[in-house]
Amino acid sequence: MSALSKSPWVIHYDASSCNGCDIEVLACLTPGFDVERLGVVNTGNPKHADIFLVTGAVNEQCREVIRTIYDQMPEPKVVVAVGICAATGGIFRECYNVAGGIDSVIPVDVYVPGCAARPEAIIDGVVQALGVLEKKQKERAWVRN
Amino acid sequence: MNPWLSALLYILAAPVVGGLLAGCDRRLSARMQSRPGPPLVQPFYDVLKLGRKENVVARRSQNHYILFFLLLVVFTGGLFFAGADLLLVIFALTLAAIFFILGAYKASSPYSFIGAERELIQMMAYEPMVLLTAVGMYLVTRSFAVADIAGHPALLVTSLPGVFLGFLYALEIKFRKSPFDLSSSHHAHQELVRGITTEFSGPALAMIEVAHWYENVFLLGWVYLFFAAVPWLGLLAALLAFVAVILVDNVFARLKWQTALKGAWLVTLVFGFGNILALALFAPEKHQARPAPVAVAVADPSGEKPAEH
Amino acid sequence: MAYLEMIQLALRSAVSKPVTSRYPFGPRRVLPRSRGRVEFAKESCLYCNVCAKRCPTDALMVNRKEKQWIIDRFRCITCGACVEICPKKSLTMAADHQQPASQRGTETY
Amino acid sequence: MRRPLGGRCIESKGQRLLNIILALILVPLAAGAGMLFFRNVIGRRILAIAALLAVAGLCGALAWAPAPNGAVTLPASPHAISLVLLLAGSAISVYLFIVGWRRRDPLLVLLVLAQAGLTTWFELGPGAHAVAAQPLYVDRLAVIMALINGLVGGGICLYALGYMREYHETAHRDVPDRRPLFFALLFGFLGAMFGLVFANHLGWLLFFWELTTLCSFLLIGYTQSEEARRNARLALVMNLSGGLAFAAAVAWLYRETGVIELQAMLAVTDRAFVLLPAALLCFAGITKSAQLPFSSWLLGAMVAPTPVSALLHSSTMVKAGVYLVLRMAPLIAGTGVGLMVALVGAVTFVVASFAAITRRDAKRVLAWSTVANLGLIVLCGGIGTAEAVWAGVLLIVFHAVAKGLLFLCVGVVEHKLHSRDIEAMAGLVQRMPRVAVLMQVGMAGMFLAPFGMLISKWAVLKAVVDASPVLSVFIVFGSAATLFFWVKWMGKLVEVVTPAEPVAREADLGEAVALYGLGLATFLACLLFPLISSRLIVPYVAGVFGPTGALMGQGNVIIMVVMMALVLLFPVAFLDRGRGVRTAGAYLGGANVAGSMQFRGLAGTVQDVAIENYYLRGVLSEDWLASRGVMTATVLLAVMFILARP
Amino acid sequence: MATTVIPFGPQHPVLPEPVHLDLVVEDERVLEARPSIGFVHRGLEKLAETKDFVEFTYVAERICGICSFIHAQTYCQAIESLLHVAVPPRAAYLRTIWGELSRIHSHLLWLGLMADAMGFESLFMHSWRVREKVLDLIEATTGGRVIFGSCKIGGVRRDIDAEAGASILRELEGMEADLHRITKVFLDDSSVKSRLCGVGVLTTAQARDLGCVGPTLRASGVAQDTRQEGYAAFGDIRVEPVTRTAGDSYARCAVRCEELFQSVDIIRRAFARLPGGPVEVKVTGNPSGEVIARTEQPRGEVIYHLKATGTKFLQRFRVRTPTFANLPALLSVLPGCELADVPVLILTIDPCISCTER
Repeated sequence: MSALSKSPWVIHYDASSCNGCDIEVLACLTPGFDVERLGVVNTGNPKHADIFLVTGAVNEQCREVIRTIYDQMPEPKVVVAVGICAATGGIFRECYNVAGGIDSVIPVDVYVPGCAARPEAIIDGVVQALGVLEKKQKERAWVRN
Repeated sequence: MNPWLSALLYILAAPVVGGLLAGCDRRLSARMQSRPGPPLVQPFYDVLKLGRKENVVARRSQNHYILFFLLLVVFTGGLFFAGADLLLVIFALTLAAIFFILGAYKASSPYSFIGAERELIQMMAYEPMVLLTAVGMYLVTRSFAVADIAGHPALLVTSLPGVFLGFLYALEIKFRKSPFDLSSSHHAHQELVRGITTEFSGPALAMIEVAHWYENVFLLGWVYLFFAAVPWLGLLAALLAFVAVILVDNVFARLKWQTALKGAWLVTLVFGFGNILALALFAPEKHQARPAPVAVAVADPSGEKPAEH
Repeated sequence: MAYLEMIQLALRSAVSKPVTSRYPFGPRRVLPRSRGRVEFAKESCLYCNVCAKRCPTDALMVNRKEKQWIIDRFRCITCGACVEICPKKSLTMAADHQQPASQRGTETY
Repeated sequence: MRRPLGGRCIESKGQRLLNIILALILVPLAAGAGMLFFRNVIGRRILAIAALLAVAGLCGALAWAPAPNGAVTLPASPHAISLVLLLAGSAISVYLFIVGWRRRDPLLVLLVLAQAGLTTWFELGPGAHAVAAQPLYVDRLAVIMALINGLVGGGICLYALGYMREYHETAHRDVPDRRPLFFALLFGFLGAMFGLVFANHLGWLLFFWELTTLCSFLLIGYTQSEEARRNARLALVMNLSGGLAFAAAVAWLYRETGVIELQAMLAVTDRAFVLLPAALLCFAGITKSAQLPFSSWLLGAMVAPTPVSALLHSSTMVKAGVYLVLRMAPLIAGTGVGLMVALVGAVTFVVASFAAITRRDAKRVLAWSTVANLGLIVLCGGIGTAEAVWAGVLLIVFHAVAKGLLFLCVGVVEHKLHSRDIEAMAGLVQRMPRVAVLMQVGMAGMFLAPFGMLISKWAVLKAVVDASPVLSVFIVFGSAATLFFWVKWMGKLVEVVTPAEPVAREADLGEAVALYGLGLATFLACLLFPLISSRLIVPYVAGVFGPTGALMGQGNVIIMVVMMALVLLFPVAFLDRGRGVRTAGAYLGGANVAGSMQFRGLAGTVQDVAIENYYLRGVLSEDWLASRGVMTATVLLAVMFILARP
Repeated sequence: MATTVIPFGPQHPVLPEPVHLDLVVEDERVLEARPSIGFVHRGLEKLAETKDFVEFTYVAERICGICSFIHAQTYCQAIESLLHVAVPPRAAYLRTIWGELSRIHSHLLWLGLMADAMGFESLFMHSWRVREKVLDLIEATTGGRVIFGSCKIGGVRRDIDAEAGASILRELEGMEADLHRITKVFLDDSSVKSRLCGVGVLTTAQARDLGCVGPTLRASGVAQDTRQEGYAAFGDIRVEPVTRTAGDSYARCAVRCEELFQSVDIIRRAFARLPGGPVEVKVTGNPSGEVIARTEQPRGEVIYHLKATGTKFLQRFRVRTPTFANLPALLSVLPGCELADVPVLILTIDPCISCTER
């Protein structure tokens, strides 16, 4: 375990979620669950973030936004798709303006199920993301050498 | 203590102390919000992590400014702990802050820009009080040298209570704490995103963080100066000031820049200037050390070397 | 003083125990009615397909021939419609949540 | 030290000094007169460069002249020269009278008549037999002023050669080309300034004083536009009222004490006799150095071509004002008059610093900043302790260099970007990299540690706290404001929101020499600060106040040098050209249009990010500040005269 | 003339949901705010045409995750009136109770976000700490924290037994003390007041003309609350609208603070009069005809318009959400405010973009 996995800073973006997962992501930060115990800080700024928490399915308008945020995050970075909409489009899958899950735009590392995803599930997702983060950092170091 | 030695000690120990203070801050804040908060050493994790991250910038040269910000903050603190002139310490700190601000300007993003402007407003808000603090200390000790001030036999705070209060106010601004976290906030939800630090990532952000640690230790050192005559009291006061800053951080909404600016000036005028006025009025013998200007007749119009005539 | 209330609140919180749940370092607090995940009991299932028909997100698939009950956990909204409709009570709603995964796919029972 | 040859040695030294001084006064005046006869550019150029080289050489000679201190004996009879000057002065009065008459300007006419009447009465009456044994006098303050005038002023004249050419040939075709007159006035100004600093005979000093007033009037009105004429008239009226006070001071002083020499005035032991003339001279100094309530003339003077502004602000005109106030320092120190003068300076410093925040016109910001810094110098003069005077002289030196540089930079930028709006200077590091760097050097020189002005500010603060700590509150607030407007300007230069092509040719040779020269001087002034202080300023202060202790500790000087070294390392950081970083667009809420500073806004349209500095509207307003400042300063001046009553 | 133009959103930490504003500011004064929307539009109204009207209850519930229950309730009410079904009284009461619980959770959520918009992090934390208690009550009775999944056409899917009811009342007792403490900070703290008082004033006339609804309208002095229409159990439990007259952000905050206690009171009264009997009726057939259903969401009045032709698919499904009604008010108060007020003002109308864009 390096410092990397002890200080996961997250950024949250609502692709086109119903708010359910968003407020649960926020709830994770609050006294009930306090993910800051794990070192999580909600930065709200892609340039500081390590973990990209995306909720909701991708619609046509937010496609580019997600891409931009992802590009602006410094390596190593992990994408966590929170909720079933972010995974597959969920209940909105058949809507005309929904393009599908987040993985149709950027690579997703962890999928968190649930509608809405429970805070505990989101915490599990973040913990799982830490492992991915470590792995990516090692790969990065290896590529550099 | 040997000035070089204490400066060196500061340079080595300040990051550790500052980091731990930052950790205490986060833990204590969390407890005030009835949650456990991160581990005490969390700030070190953060900085170590940032150091290993990719360096994403908006403009290539923006990070140079940050490097100099860090260097100058370290230099400032070193000067302070070496016992140098307090005014020069303030000027050096100002120079450091200006590098930080210029870095944010350089990044040319609207959010870092507004952060930079607000940082400037904050500087304008606290600078008078900080300078007046130095002036007040000079009036009592007749020296701007930190070494002399620290060696002053009496408790400074007894003659400078107003200045001390004003300085605490400035401290709140310098620590970038609510209600004055205008330019960049520790808290996530801010209209400026991360304000002045928005465009700095990875190692540059780590440098900013470490610079803040250095700065905080230096500022608490200044609080100590007010009580330097009784060292344990000084340490206690510094600690209490730190706790007070955190408490205030947690019980105030962020002010608007107009309110912050006017408030800071009002405090400076009432507490800082009031104290200095009182000192000047009621203890005139203390600072009339210098005799009235030398009698005019002494001035010899024929020059400095009358012997040669 | 108008600031006292908040100072009180902050200080009182600082000296009392945090309300935070221990999760993930401790067990999760579970409420009995929580809709966490759908569980399937193979023994009693008739493979009648009613659940799949009822599912609003088409997360369920029943293969009568192969005697397979397939669920896509990343489509399931845990509404419990399938649990309510199941004639043999083969489906139950467990309170614990479904774990995240790095791959999405279906689970076949 | 009584060597047999000592006397002769001093004699020859004195002779050489005299020659240098006379040459310094006469060469620019002659060159100025010559300019009127050169119609073609090349000739003018050759004459100007020759004159400037001569002035520079003379300045060097003056700087290296041993012991430049003491009175200088004139070859000709001072009487004859006095008569010549009197006639010339009368000619000025007649000219101004005609101007006033033709413009139907009663106030102007009245001022001219009052002064002429006063002078005539004095010259025919009590002053008819005034004899000055030492009409010229050199001490280190005079040397410093002369060096500033010669080097900074000379640099500006050099710059003006190229600048005015572009001014008339491309930038301002509508303005009638009267360059011969322009350069004549420019050089005349230099000469007048030299005369002013070396004059000991107050009548002579007054003549040169009025000569600078005349030159500035003509230069400000150079473009002959309605605005220029109006502002020139304003400058004239204000400076004439100062001149009137000056003349009154001379008359009063002579009538009461029989003294007509500056040095003798300083030596008068009974202050009661000299306090009123000193107050009058301070008043004159305050008008000339554009302190409140007279700041408006200097702000109005911005209509003139930039070299004029630079000259007025950095080395001549306004510096004459503070020079006189500093000269008066020993007389007014510790008196109510001194306190009032100090307060006028302090109030001006604060008001001008805050007013500068509200403006976006680069020249106006510079003008306010000049007013503010002169306020600090006046404050020093008013306090009048050895320490304060030391700080004041330091301020004069550093301000002259840095402000000269800044004006010249703004001038160049104005020609290339056709705007002197600070907002238009965004991304200047990309468009005019050299000028941008020089401009930043100038700004750093104005307010940043470890550059000169900050050394001075340190000194001022210490001096003020030692003398009257209550006044320090003005300095701390003013400094904070100074910080704000300089940094936001500096920030504007470095930010690059919309990348732009560099300008083809930033400056022509003359301009470049002046720019680089002043840029170098800004650094040198800081690096050589210990030398300047110990060789020139400290001896002067010691000469006036008697020996003083160390004014700045050795330790602090070392700290400054280390800090300077750190700052000088900064450009080195740029050598790595930002390796090891990845550029990604700025944070625009995720709405970026790939790879640019544009974003997708209203209804999907592509929009540009724009950034404009803060001007603290709603908290500060220039008009409010200025009007309150004028009121306060007027009251303070009134109190000053009441206190000066014998 | 250069002024500062800032893109505010779609990703922005003070915006839990993506909207975008081009903010034209001078110093920090906002001269112009140009919105752009559509980041959460999914196309739910169209989906109704291809999705079984019974299953669509789940979709209606997910129009918005915050006011999910009342969306489901409104949808069910609309379908029930098309089918001429009367829900059993116990179901009507249970709907009322859950509706008010969801109002408490929504208002607490809003208070927290509001505190955060003012840079008052610890108040945010404390608001959400209390909110967790409400969520626990909700989860204990419905099984979900934010998506209740308890409303169905013809009644509700779950009952609250007497024991659970008693524990809810007990919990509410303790929570009320907490609510008092927190709302007191919102209403009395000087630093909060300095951020809210006089910011974003909407006069009564403006609020009416712009068609505001909910707390936004009531804070401008209009006593209008859809619960007065008497849907669900509100025929028995009368509701007096909470109003304020100042029309500024502080008034909107005060209205919501008081509504918290009003909701607690409604829940108590509902439990006191909770009738027995079944919680659902059997529903058969397909809806036909056209109907309008209105309820009071935490954010204000929501209007459902349904058209059906007797098939299992609706022909037309249309929602007028409260946020949609309140957006014009937001856009009218933004120009002239300070940049620091922008998050506060955005939040004072309690926007739910997900509802609005569907």
